Formats: sequence, structure tokens, C-alpha cells
Amino acid sequence: MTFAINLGLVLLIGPLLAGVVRKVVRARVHSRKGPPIVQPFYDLFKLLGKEDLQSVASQVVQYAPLVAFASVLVAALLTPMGMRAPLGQYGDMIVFAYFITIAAVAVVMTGLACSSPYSMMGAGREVMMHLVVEPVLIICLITAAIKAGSLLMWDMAAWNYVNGPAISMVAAAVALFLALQAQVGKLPFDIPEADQEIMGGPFIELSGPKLAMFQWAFFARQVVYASVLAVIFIPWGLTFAFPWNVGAHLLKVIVLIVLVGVIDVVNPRLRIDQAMSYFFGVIFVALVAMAFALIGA
Amino acid sequence: MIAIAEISARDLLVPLVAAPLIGALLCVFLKRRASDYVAAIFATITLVLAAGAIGNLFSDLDATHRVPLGWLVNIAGESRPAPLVFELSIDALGALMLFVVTVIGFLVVIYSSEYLSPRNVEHPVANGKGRYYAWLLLFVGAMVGIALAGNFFQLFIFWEITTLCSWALISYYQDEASLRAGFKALIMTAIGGLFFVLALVLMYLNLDTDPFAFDALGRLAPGLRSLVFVFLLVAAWAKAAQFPFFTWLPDAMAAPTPISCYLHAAAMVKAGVYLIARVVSASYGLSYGVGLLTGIMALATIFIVVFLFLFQDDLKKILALSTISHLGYILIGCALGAWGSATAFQGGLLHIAAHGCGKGLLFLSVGMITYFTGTRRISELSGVGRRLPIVAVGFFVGAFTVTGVPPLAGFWSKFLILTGGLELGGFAAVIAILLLIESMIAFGFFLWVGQRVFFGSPSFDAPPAKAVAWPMTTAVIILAVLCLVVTLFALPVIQHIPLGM
Amino acid sequence: MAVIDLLIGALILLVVGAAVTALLAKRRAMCGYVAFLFVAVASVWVGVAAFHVLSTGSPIAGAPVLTIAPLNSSLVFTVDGLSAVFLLITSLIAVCTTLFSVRYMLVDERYSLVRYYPILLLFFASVISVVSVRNMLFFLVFWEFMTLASYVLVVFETDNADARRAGLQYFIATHIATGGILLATILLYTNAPVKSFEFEALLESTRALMATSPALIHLILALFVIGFATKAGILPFGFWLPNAHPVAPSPFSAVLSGCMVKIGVYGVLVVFTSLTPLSHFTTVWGVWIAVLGTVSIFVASLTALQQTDSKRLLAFSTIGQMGYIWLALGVGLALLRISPAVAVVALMAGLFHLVNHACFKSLLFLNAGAALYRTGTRDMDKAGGLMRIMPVTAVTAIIAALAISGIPGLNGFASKWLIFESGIVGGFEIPLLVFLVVVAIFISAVTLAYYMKFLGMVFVGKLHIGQEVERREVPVSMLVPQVLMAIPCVAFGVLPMLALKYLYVAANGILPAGYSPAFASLFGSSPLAVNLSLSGLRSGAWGPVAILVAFVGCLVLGYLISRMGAAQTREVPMWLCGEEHDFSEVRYPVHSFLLTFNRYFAKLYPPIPVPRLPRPTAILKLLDIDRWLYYPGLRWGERIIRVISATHAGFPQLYVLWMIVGAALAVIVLFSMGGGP
Amino acid sequence: MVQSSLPVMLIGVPLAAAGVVFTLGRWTRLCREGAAVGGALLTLYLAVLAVGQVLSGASLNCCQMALNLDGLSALLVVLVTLVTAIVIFYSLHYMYHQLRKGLTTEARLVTYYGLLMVFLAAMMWVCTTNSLIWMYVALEATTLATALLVCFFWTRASLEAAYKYDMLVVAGVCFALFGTVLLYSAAAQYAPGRPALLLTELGQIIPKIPPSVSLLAVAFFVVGFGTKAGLVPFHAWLPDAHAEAPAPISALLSGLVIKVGAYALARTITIFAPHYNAVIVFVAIMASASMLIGIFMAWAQDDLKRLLAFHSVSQIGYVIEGLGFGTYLGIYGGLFHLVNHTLFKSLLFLSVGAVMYATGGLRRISQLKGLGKRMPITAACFFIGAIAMGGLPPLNGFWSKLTLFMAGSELHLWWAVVIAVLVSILTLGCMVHAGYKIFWGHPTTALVTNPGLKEVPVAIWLSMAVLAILCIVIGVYPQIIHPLLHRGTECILAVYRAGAIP
Repeated sequence: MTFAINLGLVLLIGPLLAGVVRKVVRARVHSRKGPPIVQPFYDLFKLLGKEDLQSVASQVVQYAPLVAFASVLVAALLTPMGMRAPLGQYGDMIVFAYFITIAAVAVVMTGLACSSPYSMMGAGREVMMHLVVEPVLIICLITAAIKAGSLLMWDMAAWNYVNGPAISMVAAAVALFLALQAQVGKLPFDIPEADQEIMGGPFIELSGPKLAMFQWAFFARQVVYASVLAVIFIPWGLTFAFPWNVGAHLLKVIVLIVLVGVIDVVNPRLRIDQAMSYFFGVIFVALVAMAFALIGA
Repeated sequence: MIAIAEISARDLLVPLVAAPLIGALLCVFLKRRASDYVAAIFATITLVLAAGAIGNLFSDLDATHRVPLGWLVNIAGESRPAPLVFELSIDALGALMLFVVTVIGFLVVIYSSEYLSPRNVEHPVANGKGRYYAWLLLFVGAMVGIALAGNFFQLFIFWEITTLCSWALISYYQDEASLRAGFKALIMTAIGGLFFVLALVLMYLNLDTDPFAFDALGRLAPGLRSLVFVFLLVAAWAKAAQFPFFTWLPDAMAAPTPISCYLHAAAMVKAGVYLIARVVSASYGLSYGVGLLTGIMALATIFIVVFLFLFQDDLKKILALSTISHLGYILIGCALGAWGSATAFQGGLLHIAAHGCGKGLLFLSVGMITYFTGTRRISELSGVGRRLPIVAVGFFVGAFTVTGVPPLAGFWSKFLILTGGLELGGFAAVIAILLLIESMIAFGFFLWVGQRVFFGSPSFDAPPAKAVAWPMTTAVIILAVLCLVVTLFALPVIQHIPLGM
Repeated sequence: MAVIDLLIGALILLVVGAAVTALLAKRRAMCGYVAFLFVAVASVWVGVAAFHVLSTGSPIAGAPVLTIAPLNSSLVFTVDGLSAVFLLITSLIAVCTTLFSVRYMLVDERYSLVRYYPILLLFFASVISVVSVRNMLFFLVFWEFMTLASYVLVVFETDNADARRAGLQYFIATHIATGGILLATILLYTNAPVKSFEFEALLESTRALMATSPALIHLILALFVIGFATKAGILPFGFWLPNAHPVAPSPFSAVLSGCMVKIGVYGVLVVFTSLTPLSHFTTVWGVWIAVLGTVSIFVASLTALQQTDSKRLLAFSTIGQMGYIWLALGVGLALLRISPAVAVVALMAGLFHLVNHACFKSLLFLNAGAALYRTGTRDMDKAGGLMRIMPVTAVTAIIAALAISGIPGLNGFASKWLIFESGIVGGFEIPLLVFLVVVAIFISAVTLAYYMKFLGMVFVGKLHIGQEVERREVPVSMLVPQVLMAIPCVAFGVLPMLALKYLYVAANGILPAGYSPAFASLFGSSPLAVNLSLSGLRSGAWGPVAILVAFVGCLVLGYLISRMGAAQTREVPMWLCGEEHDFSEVRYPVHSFLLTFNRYFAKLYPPIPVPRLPRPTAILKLLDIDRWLYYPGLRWGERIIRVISATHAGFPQLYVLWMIVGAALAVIVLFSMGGGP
Repeated sequence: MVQSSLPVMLIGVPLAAAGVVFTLGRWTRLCREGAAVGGALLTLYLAVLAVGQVLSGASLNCCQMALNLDGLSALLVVLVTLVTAIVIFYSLHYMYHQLRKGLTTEARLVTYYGLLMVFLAAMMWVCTTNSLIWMYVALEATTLATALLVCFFWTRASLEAAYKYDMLVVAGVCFALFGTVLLYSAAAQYAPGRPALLLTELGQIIPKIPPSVSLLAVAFFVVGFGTKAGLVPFHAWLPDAHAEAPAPISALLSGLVIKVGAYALARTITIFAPHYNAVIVFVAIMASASMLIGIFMAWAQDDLKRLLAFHSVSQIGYVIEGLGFGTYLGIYGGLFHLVNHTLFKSLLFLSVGAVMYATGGLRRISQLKGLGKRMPITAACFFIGAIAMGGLPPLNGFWSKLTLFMAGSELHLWWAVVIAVLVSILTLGCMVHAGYKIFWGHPTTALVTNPGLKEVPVAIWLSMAVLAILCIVIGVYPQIIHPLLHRGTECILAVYRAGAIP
């Protein structure tokens, strides 16, 4: 059942949340009506049916979208979403972090395989963003692990729930939230795709089902990232009875995604070097959090 | 066969000294090819006899076989018994020296048969080989004599003969440079020889019985003992080209390369350190001060020389300078021995063999380079390895041997010296560590030289296919193998060399 | 026949093989196959012996082969659990690389093979020997012989100035490092109660010295650590490595990176387990080792990111990965006294990563070698998209690259995961370790990044090679080794417990009794999943089988979804926003990839300046004794002679005067000295 | 004490030969050269006979002890006759060659051989006489005989050299006469009824006479006999005379004539030395000065023969130093060096003569180069002589020098030993330097194109070879002449001991 819950959350709520953000946040800010909330699903289904154009006959391009999709799903299965994760006893935070990375690998490989200068550039940017953003996640999770004495994500959440907020946990939560924007690929950090600059970057040569799989994977990824933040650092509602705990979790995720959406809408895109400088700052914050954890605060 | 088995080491000593001398005498009258064969035959005979003598000794390495030959009445004075001065003997230390001298002597003779030929690009030699071999064999005889000397006096006699031979052989080409170099070598080593004489005189005056026996120093009064030691040390410095007498050795590179190999790497210069080794081995109660003097001067030599060879362009001079520093190593081994470290002493002795093989190999390799190219300047050579692969192997094996890369012989000797130095602690440890540093510098430099000379695109055309030069190649290969296996022979021997304490 | 005889037999076989191949060097192909034959048999024997040790858990020892009496040392071949691990990876690499060499070395006929196969075989023999002795003297001998042999192979292409320079740098650096090790060894020896170079004797020496002169112990340990770090390529001491590894013939690069640098790790392990009793020194130096490892990880990986030469990139990567191993060892050693469970896991993690790195780094070098064999260039700009013509090579390269970057499901992940887990948990005791681990995790992403670059530029993407390149896969004899080496990458990735079981034997063997908790209490009892319990509780989990099943399930799901619309495929040209360009014009250069990021770290690994010694004329003059002492002395002598000779003027009158004066003087002198008997 | 006519015969035979040469020499070569050779050989035979008898410890005397042939005399006698014989053999071809070149005439050759025989007789006389005063007379006789030989070629230079030689030596030896007279007068009262002051009795007398007289006598002996021996500063005659004489005569001069000076000193001052410490030191000073000045001057020479002459000055210093020590070892070493110096210095002069023979009279180092290729035997002989003089084993010079060093050290005269050692190395350097300059290297064009430049005939090099072999034999087996030296030393010591207060 937990399999179904987690998969359902990421696969269905993910695109839906994107629709919500478009409809509720972006359209509102743009002072327009906006598409329906389920518009992302329409797009996905449309793409799945469209012609698959191939400019490079590379096996990598063939399988990368599926790998990205699958890895995000596995990451989702490793993430507790209001209750123990279905694969929680088979993988801890590091496994999670690496699985979520595979999606990025798939993107980069696609970009490289396409060999277009735009895709290459996009792939490069993807790598660079990943390099500076991922440490934040890791450090924050380690902070939690240090507090909890375990690297299993559920244990961390449980510890936070039981022992209440600590300085280090709060600081880590802040850092993670600052990174969330980039993790989910939103402005001001959607640098790798940057539609207006490099035409979607790694995805420039993709079309049809491949693009759809990538997009769906990314919708799902938003939920996964938000869930990590929500479940470990905002442990409210973990002890609720079954449907409510998931509900509470969903609520937290929605709030986070909407917040991300707001930021997305009101910010212009940064240059890659600006972004990196920014994230070095965030990493520092995260490290401070970890230091606090190490001294027991 | 039984008859051969019953020959004792003692029976072999006189023929052993005589064989090369007879060969030398014969060679005087021979020309060209004939002298090649005669020299080779007598070198072989010497080698076989030496092998017999050493082999016999192996049954009891602690033994000393003596053949007393004569008393010297003319210095007996009125009231004292005549001292025994003519005496051949063989013991472990002598056997070690004998091994180095005869084996490398044999190889050098073989090597020379091709080196001294009209095909030699640097120094084409058409005739005059008889004279060359005569001196060379005389020298072999003298070195055998040194190795077999039963007392200081005997050692001194052969010592001076080697000086003479070195003078004649360095001047062999008779151009201005070699004449001057030969003269310089003669004078500087003869000056050392006079110190040896003074030491002998002092021993004679102060000892009534056996004044020249190897253990004489131990029987002298402490102050006098140090004085005699210092005199012997000065003699050894001159012979072994130590500071401040080292300047003759680089000049002596004007000699034909096989001569440089034999005299200035393997044999003659070793006589100097052999003397000190003898003293340290047989004397009791050497003072700390003389060890200090030996050690510090050797150390100074080593570092001066290291500095000098970094800025040399002439391959042979580099080898000569390196030889100087390695003799310093042996002297340091002896100095540490004088301070009581048997390990370091054995290391120093082992280095006699190790360095003899390694440096000999280097010289022979460089000799082949000059034989084919006519130059020995590093800056004019490159890619020699492509044309002369065996030479490259020889050079590198030699270089690694002398710089102490295991499992080659030089490693073991340096290791023992180092261990001994650190065992003693204090200043000896400092010396040991400095040695290690020198070793590293020399290693780096030799490696650089080797690469510079042997790698890259060849700087000269391939030698004609006919010029196989097998005598030279054979000698190089044998020595290269020796660099690896000499330890197996020498290690059991050095354990039986006592350290007078 | 005792098992150890297999090992000795293998050594003899390798030496004989060296002689045989030396004789056959003129017939290049034959020589290669013969060498392979010898290596294969020897490797199997060694492998059997090693596996025997690992499976029984008890070390085996032979009889003394050689005795050096002045130093109280005998050569005894001994295999314990730790050695066995190294022996196994050596065997694997030896077989694979030798087979790979056969065709690879056929190409360039400028260089005689007499400098290749015989030396290679001797090299393997020395590696096998160096890990099979428990006597520091012989350890050093084999150690340095290993260096010597590897030097010869590094400078194999003697016409290549880079190779010469790298070889020089390599040999000098490691020789100096060995000098330090030697010094440390002798320092221990001289203080040993029983004068011997056996590990046991030296251990007693260390124990004694710890009480009396801790400073000396620190010095000794520093020399050891620096020495082994130099060999292992740990920065800043391993600066030679990125120069030397790329220039060697590719199969030997694989050996260097896969096998030789590991012996440095072996050395450190030996020092801290066999030569040093467990004490606070272990802890202190453990932390230092971890720090060194992290420095290497950080510097090397970020530098690797900047490379455009494929083999150089791999070389930097080697340093980085060695850094991981050192980090793990450091963590293990640091914690050994404090929390043995974490320490054991960390040590095992280090060993595991070592084994894994041996597999995938060798494989990567073989891949790069295969690419080089086909394209003739190591410049990633000059060749790309080789997957089209070399599918097997490319797939194995992808496996290796993903494994080394730590993609879950492959072996690199399993070991890194263990390292991170133990490091983080160890951080509860020594907080510094957590920061090191954070760096390591960060760099893990960097590793991924540069392997993306490597794969993307060389194998993936549009085929982009010169006209002269033959467009087909490399020969089978070069493919087999690659596939062979890819197998453990996958196998240990999916079933890490398989490896851990044996590594536990190895780690257990080198630790003091009572320091290693039971295997099951550390890793759980399931053979399919690693359930770590480090501080009593279950603190981490990695169940590759379950997760991979899920992953495959998700893949199928994804595939089904993507085929929902039954989309058609169509070949189209690359879209360059409507403009027409030749591909070569718009090709994205390697240098630009990640340029922005690299700018932050461009100064991390400055080129090492080669000092050009000015000719110190003044000092040389001073040392030229001839010039200021002897020759001026001679001139003075001449002057005296001239003065004296001027007195001999030639007049008889003068001479008569001399006589008279002389006679007068004689009388005066005699009388002034007085008579009297 | 054995009565024997051998001493008389030793003097008589060469005198008779001289008579034959002078009277019949013009007639045939047989009577000229044959008589000389015969005389020399016969004398040699007699000398060997004498040695044989003396070795047992006896001394042969006749004419009421006026002639006394003891161990020391025997040593000198055999040495002198041997070297003279060799030199005569060398002269046979050498002088004949001069004759063919027109440098001399047959008539003058008569003078040459006749004077040689006279010289030999005079030498025998010096060596066998037992009277101090007759020793002086005989000494002067040798001077006269050789002075005429020095100016044999009758050139201006040789005449001047002979004049200097004669004048300076005669003047110098006069001092010895003073000494003799002084001693005579002081000793007369202790030896009443004796015909003369016998050398064998000096020992008993010396302790009795006043020290001041003794010291003065010693001073005069040293000056007088020192002049003959070429001791500094009385050596000025020596280089000219050696250089201008014909090569065989140079060999005799350097090899023998100066040795009789040394012999005379051995007979006199050795008796004083044990009584007066001052004598030892004084002689050591003189000898050291001689060594140093001699070697320095030698270094300055370009003329080979002058160079060798100055080496003689230097080497005689060793001999006299040893004798001056007055101890067994000192006297032994001095005598040993005397023998050795005779051998190698004759060898060197003969070698230089050979060089002059081959090159047509060139004898300057700067004119000669690379002769060794053409004249290997001469070169070898020269180097053997040079190295022997340089004191390197295994040649004879080493042994005598070693003995001298031992002797000096025994007396703790360290400075003298150090000077001796230093001079030894300088000698070696100087000789080897000269040797390699003339024999090694590549010959100059002038020499290469000289068709006459080839090895000297066997008649010439055989003499050199004999001397060279003697050097080597003594070097390799020094004990061979030990008995003779020992007897010689014992003779002197016996004289001293006879007077020693028990």
C-alpha cells in the first residue's frame, strides 16, 4: 500500500501541483486566468502520442528518459511521505541522495549524447548546478543524521518529532529550503534548461514520449524533494492515524511547492556563476547547521 | 680431481700473484692480436686461481691462510729481530677484495681487446697494445698483491706499484692532457704513499715484534695509535681521491675507459679504502676522534663532489666524481666501524664489491658509447638506447646499483651503512641521514643523465652491423648480472670479517 | 603440496616467463601470448592460494627462502587475509592487462618488447612478493623493485618527452619517499629489543619507543605515511601520478592505477596494524590520514574536472579515489580504539573501495587504451562518439564510469556508501570526520561530473573521428579483459555482502584480538542486503537487490507509459536553431564544459615548476682546489726555485766564497751546539 | 786480520792496465780498449774475491796496515769496479762513435782509457787505504784523473768545467787536509811509534782528544770531503763537471767520484758522531740543505745532465745524512743509498748518453719529445732509474730511503725525516716529469724526420740494461746485498766500539 501511496503522490500529485502553481500562483501574478490545473497531464499525454524525432542514433538518448523516470520513482519509494517509506529498510539517506542524482545523470547524458552545442551547454550547466545544490541536501540530511544517530530517514524524522526542534535542525531546514528552488529547477535557478537562452538545454533534441518521461520525472521530483524537507525537518503530523498523516504530509508539500512557485514567478533568472556563488553561501549555512549538530545544539 | 681438491688456498697464493706478472712480462714483447690472447689467457688463469683460493677459503671463512716469504733484515737494526714483511695471506677481507679485483680485471682485459682497436671512434688504436696489457696485467698483479698482503708493509709495496701502473696507464694515449693527468695522479698518490711510509716508520719504531702486522695499531700507545691512523688515513685519502686530494681523479679520465673502469672505479682507488678497512678490522681501541675525522672528511668529500657533478657535462667525469663520493661511503662505513658498529663496517666492505661492479659497469657502458660515437658529452648525446640497447641496460643497472636501488648490490651495502649509523645514534645517525640524502640526489641526477643520454631520438647513426663488439658486450652483460648477484657472494664473506673493538 | 608453494611457484613462473619473453621479444605477437600464458597460470595459482586464505581465515607461511644474517632477516613468503585481498586483485589485473597488451603492444614497432613483457612479468612478481612478506627489509626490497620495474614501463615510449619527464619525476619522487620509509624502518630496527626486521620485532620496538620517545614515533610514522602516500598518489605527495599514469602504455596504466598505487595502502595498513600497537598514535595518525585522503579527494577530483586528456583525467581520478580509500582507512584507524565497530566497517569500506577501484579504474584505463588504440589520440576533443563503432568498449566504459561515480547498483556505490556511513557515524566521536565526509560526498558528485564528461566526450554522442581511423571494434583479445573486469563491477554492486564476507576475514586478521565485532552484528544476516549496525542500533541500510527490483519495475512502468501513445520515430538532422553549420564548427569543446565551475578551482593544482639551477660559478670555483691551492702552490714553488737558481751565477770566485762561508758556518754551528759526548 | 796481497793487487792491476794503455794504446785497439776492459774485469774479479773473503768477518791488510780491506772497503771496491767495468763497456761503442763523428781522435782515446784505468786505481787506493793522510792523497788523485776526463773533448765549456772542478775540489778538499792535520797533531801523543794515523785506530783515540779539536776537525772533514761529495754549499763544481763530461764519465763522476767523498766521511765523522750529539744534528742540517737545494735546482734545469747532476747533490744528502746519524741503521741506510745511487744515477747518465747518441747530442728537455716510441729500451731504462731514485717500491731506492727514514726516526730527528720524505717526492716528480717530457707524447717534426733517431745499438743499451736489472733485483730482493752492507756497517761500528768506554 505504501508503494501505491508514494508512487501515487509523486506521479499524480506532482503534475497536479505544477498545474496548481501555474493556475494559482503564476497566472495570478501575471494577472491572467491561466490554464486548468490538470493542464500538465494534458501536455504529458499529448507528448506521449507525438512523433519521436531522432537526430542522434544513441542508445543513451533512448534509455535516459526512462532511467530518469525510474530513478525518481525509486527515490520516491525511499522517501517517507507521512509514514515509513516502502523501501525504507533497503536504503537510507545516502542511497536516496544517489538515486535522486541518477535523474540528473540521465539528463546530462542525454545532453551530451545529443552533441548539439545547446544541449552540451545545458548539460554542463546541469552538472554545475547539481554540484552546488546537492551538497546542501546531503549536509542537511547529515545534520539530521547526526542528531538522530541514524542514517535512516524515518529515524531522523522520528527523532525530530520526539526531541523537538533544535537549532541545527532549524538551520538545516532553512538551508534546504533555499536549495529546494534549484532542486526542482525553478526560477531563478532554471539555468540548465533556460528555454529563452539555450532552447531547453539538454532537451533540445528531445520530443514526444522522451520529453514526456523527463517532464513527468521532474514533476515527480518536486514532490520528492519537498517531501524530504517536509518529513524530516517539519515533523508535524507523523503520528496521525493513517490517512491523516499522509494528508498532513501532502499539505506541507503543497505549501512548500506553492512557496517555490511564488519565488519562481517573482524572480528573474540568475547567471550560472551568480547561482553558484549563492549556493556556496547556502552550503556554508548548511555546514554551520551541521557544526551545531556536532556540538549537540 | 682428488689432487685438485687437496690443493689448499695457501698453495695458490704465490701462483696467483705470479700469474699476472708473468703475463705482463710476456705482453711486453707481443704485438696486436697476440697480446690480446696472451692477456686474456693470463687474466683467466688469475681468475681461476683466485676462484680456487676463494673457494677453498669458503670452507672456513674465519681462517687466515698465510705464506710467509721473507724477513726484511736491512731495517732490523742491531738489536732487534728482523720484521717479517714478505707475506701472502688470504682471509675473508682479502677474499672480498681479491674477488673484485680479479673478476673485474678479467672483464676489463676482455673488454679492452675490442676497445683498443682502430674501430674505436674516439681513440682509434692500431698498435701499442702490448705495452697496454703489460701495464694492465702488472696492475692486476699488484692489486692481487694488495688483496693478499699479509701485513702493512707488503700492502704498501704493492700499493706503490699500483701507483706506478696508474701513472703509465692514465698516460696511455700520450696526448698532452693524459700526460699531465698521469703525472698529477702519480704525484698526488705518491704523496699519500709517503704518509704511508711515515706510518710504517712509526709502527716500526714503537713495536718490537711484528711491527707491520695488521693488528699493529692496537698495540701502540693510544696517542701514537691515532697519529699512525691519521697517517694511514692521509695515504688512503690520496689513493682513494678523497678531499683534499680528489682533484686527480677527474683529470685521470683522460685514460682509456677500461682503465678508468678498473683503476678508478673498481680496483686502485679501492686500495685506499681497503687499507682503512684493514686497519679498522684488525685494530683495537681506535679513538673516537679518528673515526670522527674519517667520517667528517668523507662526508665533506661526498657533498663537495655531489655538488660538483651536478654541473658536469662529461660522462666520465661524472662517473669519476661519483666514484669519489662512493669511496667516501666506504670510508664512512669504516669510520662507523671504528666507532663500534659492525653493521656499518660490513656495509662499507660490501660497498667495495657493490660499487666495484656498479661503477665498473657504468664505465664500461660509457666506454662503449664513446667507442661508437666518439663523444662523451651529455649535451651531445641522445637516443643512445635505441642504437645500443645493451649499453643502456648496462648504464641503468650500473646507475641503480651505485645509487642503491634494490635488489641490486648497492642497496644492501648502503642499507647496512645506514643501519649501522642509526644504530650508533648521535652524530653517526646524522651522517647516516646525510648519506641517505646524498644517495637521493645522486639517484635523481643519474636517472636524469641516463634519460638524457639514452632516451629520445638517436643523435648518431646505427653502427655498422659488423661491429658487434662482442667482447665489450659480454663484459657489460656479465657485470650487469654481477651487480645483482654479487651480494650473494659477498654477504657470507663480510660476516666473517672481524671488527677490532 | 602446501598452498604457499603455489605462490612461490607462481613467482618462479613469472621470473621464468620474464626470461622466456625476453628471448622471444623479436616476435611481437608470440611474445605477448607467451607472456599471457605465464601470467594466466601464475595468476590462477596465486588466486587459488589467496582464496584459500580468505576462505579458511588462517594465514599460510612457507619456509625461509633466503637469509641475510647480518640483518637477522629471512625471506619467508606469508599470505594473510590482507595480503590475500591484494593478491586477488593483482591476479585479476595481471591476467586482464596482459591479455589486453597482446594486441595493443603490436602497434608501435619502434619500441622493442624486451622492455615490456619481461619487465611486466617481473613487476607482477614483485607486487606479489611485496604483499607476501612479513619482513620489512624484504618488503622494501620488493617495494623498490616494483618501483624500478614500473619506471621502466612508464618510460616505455622513450621518444616521448612527456614520458621521460614523468618517469623521472615518478622515480625520483617515489625513491625519495622510499628513502623515508627506509629511514623509519631502520630507526625502528635500531631500537628493537630483538634486532630483526620481522614485523613482530619492529612492533616490539615501536611499543618500547612509545613509552620513551613519542616524538620519534611521530617522526617515524610521518615518514611511513608520507612514503606510502607518495606511492599511493595521495596529494601533495603523489604529484607525480597524473603525469606518469597517462604516458605509460595503456595496459600498464591500468596496472599502475589498478594495482600499484594500492600497495601504498597496503603499506599504511601494515604500518598501523603490524608495526604499531594500538594506541593514541593510531588515532592521531588516523585523523591525519583521513585529512590527507580528503585533500586528495578534493584537489584531484576538481582538477580532473578540468582535464582534456582522457588518460590524464583518469589519473587524477585515481588520486581522488585513492583519497576515498585513505579517508576510510583514516576513519578506521582513528576510531579503532574509540569505537571498534565503526572502525572495522571503515577499514572494510576502505578495502572494499580499494578492490572496487582496482576493477573499475583498470577497466577505465583499458577502455581509454582501446580508444587510443583505435583513434590514436588521448585528446577528448579529437575523438568522440566511439560507442557507434565500439559498443562493447563503450558499455564497459559506461559501467566502469558509473561504478566509479557511485551510481547505486554498481560496486563503487557500495563501498562509498560504507565509507560515508562509517565516516558520519564516526563523526559522533571525532567531529572533524563528518566534515571530511561531507567533502567526500560533494566530490562524489564531482566525480560523477567528470566521468559524465569523459563518457560524453569519448563514447557517447556523435561519431567524430579522423579519416584514418578504422571504424570497428577492437580485437577480441582486447574486449575479453574489459568484459572480465566489468563483471566484478556489477557483481559486487548487486551483492556487496559477497565481497564483505571475505573482506571481513581480511580486516579481522590484521586487527588486535577482540577488536572486531561479529560480522552479522555489523552487517546483518541477510546475504542480499547490508543492514549496518554501527552504534548498536541499525544505522544504515542498502539493499541493492530489493531496490534494483523496484528500479526495474519502475523502468518497466516508465516504458509502458512511454509506449502508451505508440509514438513513431523519425530520423532528423540536428537542430541548430535553423542555421546550417558543419558539425566540426559547432562542436562544443571539452575545455568549455563546466568552465564556469572550473574557474573557481583552477588554481588548486598548479603546474609544478621545475627549478633550473643556475651555475653557481662562485662555489664551483671555491671547490676547485686545484685552482686556488695546488696550482698557486706550484707557482710559489717555481718562484722559490728561480730565486735559488739565481744564486748559481757561475763564477768560481763566488763558489770559493761559498766554501769559505760554508766552512765558517760549519765551525760556528758545531761549536755553538756545544760539544761533549 | 788476514794478511793478503789483494789490496795491493787491486791497485796494481788497473795501474798496470793503465800502463799498457798508455804505452801500447796507440798501436792497436786491443791494447787500448782491450787492456782497459781486461784491467777492469780482472779488478772486478779480484774485488769479488775480496768480498768473498771479507764477508766472513775478516779484513785483509798488508803493508803494515797501510792498506786495509775491510767490509766497507770491499763494498766500495766491488761497486767501483763493477760500475767502472760497465761504463767502460758502454764507452767502447760510445767513444768509437764519437771518433767516427770526428769529435775526437784515436790518440785521445788512449788518454781516455788510460785515465780511466788510473782513475780506477786511484779509487781502489782510496777504498783500501787505512791511513787518513793517504786517503786525502788518493782522493786528490781521483780528482786529477777525472778532471782530465771531464775536459776530454777539449771544448771551451768542458775546459771551463774542468777548471772549476779541479780548482774548487782541490780547494775544498784542502779543508780535509786541515782536519787531518789537526787530528794528527792532537792524536800523536796517544799513538806513539805509529807510522801514521790509522783509520782503524781512530776509534780509540777520538774520546781522548779535546772536544774543541774534535769538533773543529769534524767541521773541516765535512767541508773537505763534503766538497768532494758535492754537499751544499760546496757543490758548485758538480753540475758543470757532470754536464760537460762525456756521458760515461758523467756516470762515473756521479756514480763513483762523489761517493768517495761520502766514503771518506763514513770513515771519519761516523767515529765522532756517537760521541758528539752536535755532529749528528750538524750533518743532518747540512744533508737536509743539500737535499733541498739540490732538488730545487734540479727542478729549474732544462739540461738533462745538469738536472741529473743536481739530483746527485740532493741524493748525496741522503747518504751523508745516514752516515751522520752514526747509528747502525743510519750507516746501513747511508751505505745502502750510496750503492743504490751509484747504480741508478749511472744508469740515468748512461740513458741520457744514449739519448744524446741517438739524437746527435741533444740533451735539453725542451728539445726532446716523444722519444719513447723510437727508443723503448732507453726509455724503460731511464724510467727505471728515475723511479728508483724517486724511491718507489719495488725498486732499490725505496729500500735505502726507507732505512734512512727509520734511522732518522729512531733518533727522533723528525724534521730531518720530514725533509727527506718531502725531497723524495720532489725527486720522483722531477724525474718523472723530465722522463715523460722527453720520452712520451708525440714527437716533434724535427725528431720524427731525423733518420738517425732509432734505438741505440745493443752494445750501448746492454750496459744500461745490466744496471737496470741490478736496480730491479735489489729492489725486488734487497736481502741480496745485505751481507755486504752489514759487514760494512759493522766495520765502522767496530772502530767506534773499540774506543767506547765500556
